[in-house]
Amino acid sequence: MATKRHIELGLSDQDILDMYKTMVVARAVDDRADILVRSGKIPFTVLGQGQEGAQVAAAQTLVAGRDWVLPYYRDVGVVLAMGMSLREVMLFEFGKADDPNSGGRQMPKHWGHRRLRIVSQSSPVATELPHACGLAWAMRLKKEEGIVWASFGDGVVSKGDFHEALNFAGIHKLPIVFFCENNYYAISVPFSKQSPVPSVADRASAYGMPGVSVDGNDVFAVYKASLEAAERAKRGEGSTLIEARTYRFAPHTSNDDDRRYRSREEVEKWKRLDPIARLFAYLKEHGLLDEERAAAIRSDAEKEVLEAAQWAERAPDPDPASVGAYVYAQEGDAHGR
Amino acid sequence: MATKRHIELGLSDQDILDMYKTMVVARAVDDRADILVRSGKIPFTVLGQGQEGAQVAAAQTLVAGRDWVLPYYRDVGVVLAMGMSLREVMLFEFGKADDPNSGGRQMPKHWGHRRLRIVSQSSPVATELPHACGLAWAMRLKKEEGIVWASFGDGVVSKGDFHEALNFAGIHKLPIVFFCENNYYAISVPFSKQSPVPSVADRASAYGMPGVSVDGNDVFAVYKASLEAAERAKRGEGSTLIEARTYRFAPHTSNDDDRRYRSREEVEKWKRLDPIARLFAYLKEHGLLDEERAAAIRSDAEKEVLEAAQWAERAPDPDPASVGAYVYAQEGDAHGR
Amino acid sequence: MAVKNVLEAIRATMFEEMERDERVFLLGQDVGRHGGVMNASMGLYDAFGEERVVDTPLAESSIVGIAIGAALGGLLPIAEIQFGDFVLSAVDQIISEAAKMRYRSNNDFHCPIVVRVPYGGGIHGGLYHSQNVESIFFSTPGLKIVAPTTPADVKGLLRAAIYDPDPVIFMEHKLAYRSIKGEFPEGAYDLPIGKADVKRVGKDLTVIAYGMMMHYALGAAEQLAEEGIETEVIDLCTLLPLDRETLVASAKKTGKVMVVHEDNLTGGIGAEVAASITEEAFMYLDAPIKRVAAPDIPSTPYNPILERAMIPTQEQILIGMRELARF
Amino acid sequence: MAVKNVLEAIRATMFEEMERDERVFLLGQDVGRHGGVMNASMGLYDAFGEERVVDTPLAESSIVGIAIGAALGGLLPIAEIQFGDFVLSAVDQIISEAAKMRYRSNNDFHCPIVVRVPYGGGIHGGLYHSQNVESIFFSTPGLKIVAPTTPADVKGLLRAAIYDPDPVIFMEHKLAYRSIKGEFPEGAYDLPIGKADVKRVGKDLTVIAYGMMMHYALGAAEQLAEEGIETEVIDLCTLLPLDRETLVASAKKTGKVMVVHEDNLTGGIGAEVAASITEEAFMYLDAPIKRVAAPDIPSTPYNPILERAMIPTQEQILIGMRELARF
Ligand SMILES: Cc1ncc(C[n+]2csc(CCOP(=O)(O)OP(=O)(O)O)c2C)c(N)n1
Ligand SMILES: Cc1ncc(C[n+]2csc(CCOP(=O)(O)OP(=O)(O)O)c2C)c(N)n1
Ligand SMILES: [Mg+2]
Ligand SMILES: [Mg+2]
Repeated sequence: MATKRHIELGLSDQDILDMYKTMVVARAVDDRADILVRSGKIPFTVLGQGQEGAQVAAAQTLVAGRDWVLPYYRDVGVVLAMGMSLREVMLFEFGKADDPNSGGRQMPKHWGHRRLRIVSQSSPVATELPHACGLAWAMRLKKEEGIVWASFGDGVVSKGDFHEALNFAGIHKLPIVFFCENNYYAISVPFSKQSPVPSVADRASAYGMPGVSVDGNDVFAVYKASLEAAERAKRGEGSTLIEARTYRFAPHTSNDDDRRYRSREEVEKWKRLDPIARLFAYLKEHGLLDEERAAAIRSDAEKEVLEAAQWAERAPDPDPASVGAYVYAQEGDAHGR
Repeated sequence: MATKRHIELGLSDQDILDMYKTMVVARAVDDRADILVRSGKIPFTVLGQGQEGAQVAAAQTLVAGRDWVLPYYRDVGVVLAMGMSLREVMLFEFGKADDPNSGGRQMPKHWGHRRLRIVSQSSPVATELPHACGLAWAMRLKKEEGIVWASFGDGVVSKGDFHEALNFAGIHKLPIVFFCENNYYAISVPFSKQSPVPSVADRASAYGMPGVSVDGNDVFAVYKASLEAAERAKRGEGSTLIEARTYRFAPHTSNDDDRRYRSREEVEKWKRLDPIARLFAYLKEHGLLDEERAAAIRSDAEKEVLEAAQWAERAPDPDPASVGAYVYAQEGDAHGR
Repeated sequence: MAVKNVLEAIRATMFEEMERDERVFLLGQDVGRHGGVMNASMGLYDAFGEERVVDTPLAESSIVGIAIGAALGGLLPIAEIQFGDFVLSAVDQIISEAAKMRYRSNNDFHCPIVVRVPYGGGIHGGLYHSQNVESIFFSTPGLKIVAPTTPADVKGLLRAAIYDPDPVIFMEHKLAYRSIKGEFPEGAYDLPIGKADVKRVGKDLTVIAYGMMMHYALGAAEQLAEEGIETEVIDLCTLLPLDRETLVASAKKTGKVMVVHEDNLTGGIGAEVAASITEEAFMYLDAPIKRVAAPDIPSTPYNPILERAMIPTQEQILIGMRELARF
Repeated sequence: MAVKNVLEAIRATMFEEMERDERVFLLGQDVGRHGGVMNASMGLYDAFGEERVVDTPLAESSIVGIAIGAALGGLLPIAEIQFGDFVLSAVDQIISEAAKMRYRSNNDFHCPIVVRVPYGGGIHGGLYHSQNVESIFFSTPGLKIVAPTTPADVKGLLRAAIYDPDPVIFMEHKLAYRSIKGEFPEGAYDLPIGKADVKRVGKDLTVIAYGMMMHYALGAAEQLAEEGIETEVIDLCTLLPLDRETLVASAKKTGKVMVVHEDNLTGGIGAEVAASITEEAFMYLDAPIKRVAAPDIPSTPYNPILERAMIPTQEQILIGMRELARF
């Protein structure tokens, strides 16, 4: 029987089981969101099924409330791991008043949660990467511990802001982990029309930082690379660019039809590499989980997610009169936190 | 006596002597422009002394009217080599009505000359690099021969547009030579605060193109690299990023005081590497030039430049009523050339 | 004449012109095999191939910059911005480069590009898929901005934009894509850029609008007609250069003017419309020019209740018209 | 009180606040050892070191983006854009990110940055070192734009901008740097963002301006006083949010209003000023609101003759005032 990779990496049995659970819950969230759209209960969502392994493994190296986290719109696994509750996630799906991310103002999954140090994200991509540099600069001047972690897709690598941010991070050896979830498509544009080089990690040398490309559906490979990057950052040795090679099982968003640009064979091929199934096989091999308990984990997850969705559905909508609130600070707003 | 590098490179004695002359004339232009500012005859100029070797050697690989050329504000050597006359250059210095670059509308040395296929340049840097890609695309669709050549400084490498352009050029293997004149400063910002990597050529691998770093004050090294890049482009193998390591002897512009950020020792050190002096030494070694004829070349150049400056000074200013002309096309303007 | 919706009109017009003139080509994100996230380019990739229907990387500044370069090289590029909100990273290329190319080169170079900008709210797009970005470009001479919202106007002005020797921002209201249908003229149908269109003739008041608001204004005008008030509705069609002549003439005729836009009030195009008309027709005005616009909020929120609270409605326009008529 | 010019006032104010509050820091091109191409940060690098006076790479989008991130992290960044013309590549960060941070996060995050933007012509800067970029940002709620042009106003508003919890575009007219001198108040001197300042009281007409044009207007007002006409001159000081109250009050008092800016006419801030006043004071106006502005040309040319032909002069302002007074 193979050596226990999680133990080698310093993860306890409980850790790896918790990671598995989080992946399953993340999957359940997106499966539910998909149903909510199809049943007309919400107008829109973004789905990240297939990328949970990369997300949860990377987040496992972060400390909520200490590290600044800039997740992107597929990162349900990340925000759950950082401590966002299912009710909070579902309030966002329904765009309700108490959604802590945006109070129903943003499209679902444009995360933001100050207490968890999850930085508010917009839709235009790459703009957040210079923010990561600025957050790292603030930590440096304020002599705060911790790192900045920012995730993004393979398309984002083409944007000017990606370049300007990694350039600055490289010059000043900022404590940042740049985490690219390469699912090989930017909507319909294949990686071959997005990138002149075969791997996002090939970009790192231009910024004087290490570039690491890992199997994004292998939680251990992702965790190992993320841990090394985080430690490098904490040692003051600067940023790392990680490419997690993965795939989205679903269309780009609930508005997209991926049959226009992806063969079913390709999708099926990747589904056979489902990170959840792979982790289950490992856990089973090492006697940490069996079909029965896995089924229970799955059904518990579905139950919790459904409960959260039903609760969120009943939650109050924003008051139309609030549409004009928070354009500028009002008396008594906290400042310069 | 050493082998004749110019012959090895396919340059005739006449070619290399002409290149030398062009470098000397370019130097004389900037020396004169400097005097014109100091004597209050013009309000402003940009100086490129020290970079003529890189400029003239690179331009020697281009064909005026066939290749699209996007030179930057220090490239007097380039535009002279491409066929801009001294009078045209001086009309620009004086901002006169007949300046073919801009009719006195742009600051000096923001080149543009359709007949010579020198593309109009703005002040914001890097914006021209996506234009280079578009020009190459047009050549491809129109099945035109030739290449696109774009030059820029080391600071420009930090801009988002640099990244977006080289990324696109790399994906589509466009026939472009990206020529960086690295003089190690962006105004006062030293290369170490501009770039996380020691050479601009280190950026090329991120774009799947060759990166070549050469001694920019060695005309043969620059010519060789430029020729190889141009031929690669013509063979359809795509773009090349060339770094010509050089130095500007003068302050950033006539408004700048470089003593604030550069030691005199450093400037003196580079002046000993003056590309004109080095080429003279070579030509003398091979019996192609002696002090006397070099002095004559220099004084002829100064005479021609002075004549052109005096002529341009007397040339008419733009009619103030013309300030509103050419915001939009007027009847009869050529279109879609 | 065939009936098409606005989206079909855009697609058909691009198709016709790409067939007619091989200098015309399209570039943008997902415009190729996918046919565009708005489906505006469906079928073009198969018809014209990947060199004339170019799937670009995710990089708007270069999308516009490449279009500019291609235009300098003799092509007639159409750059598609996937959502107008994302044109903001291309502002430098549009304002510094495209808008100034002719002027800075003293007419030696010019920049015949079209930048297609899907804009506007009401589609559950939230803050970043709803913005009205026109006012950001409106103060830039050298640019032209058109915003047609009927299939016929789309054809006439998109053709004009493609062959216009200067850069044109072509604004497409996302809500109009499918909701607005009409006759699609065959063949060579051109409309002049820079002319407003009187969509409805009236003597009692003038309403000036563009985009979806123009359609709401037409609807409100019909309602008001039942009350015996005849409204003249002017569709700006071109925002820049602004057709002051048509606007002033109507203002002098009716003496009561309202301008409506979905963009927020402050700094919107309504300000220039109001200021220009007042300058030239002050003595003819019975009332101050009324502006109906979105409140000064950064963009349109996602939640449908908030979205509705943000975007001007036909009802609001009608109320405003009634007030003005009674002034 | 010491007398300083505008540039010295900016430098002294940044110095004072960086000494007072270590959250304040400066970033931009050449702001460090060089002291800035405008010399605005001379001495700061030696006083505060390279971590608080940061020489950035040549990349404006990241300069503003880094400032935004640092603000989210608890600092109070001042981002210097070397020339206002180059802020265009940072428009996305300013409009998509800074302006919307508070709104999109439902008040959970906010973005206290200052973006210093040297702007304006008359310095032989040509097309790309002369632009008036304010109108590009003026239509964006969530932003504040201030444009003080006296040393005292600079101190009061720069301090206010630094500690303002929302993003502030701080416009600095390059021609004012050395040409405008005045008293520099000691110590804690604050001015409220959002208030216009009546720089000269008059009863016959109102002139509203900002930047160098405000100084020309003051000069013209003195000339006109010799003809017995008393002009009220209002310095906007803050462009956004616009202080409509002060403007309307003055308009109601004098009944004749002129607005002046160096920016080109169409889509300039004068349009909103004119539209807003007319809406609220229509019945008090004896004449249409007059706008004096640059012609609609992409930017200011380099040749001094063309440059002079482009930029409004005190003479033009005076002539306009006279016409208006006689109306
Ligand atoms: C600047 C910008 N342009 C366009 C878009 C529209 N858009 C949303 S997601 C997306 C594709 C992103 O692809 P990638 O970065 O690979 O992430 P993925 O969605 O594949 O996870 C695009 C083009 C955007 N959000 N921002
Ligand atoms: C986008 C932009 N930002 C700032 C400037 C102001 N500026 C003009 S030249 C220059 C430095 C350029 O340095 P480099 O690219 O190394 O070229 P060099 O002048 O050294 O030849 C700067 C910052 C500019 N022209 N464009
Ligand atoms: Mg992707
Ligand atoms: Mg340099």
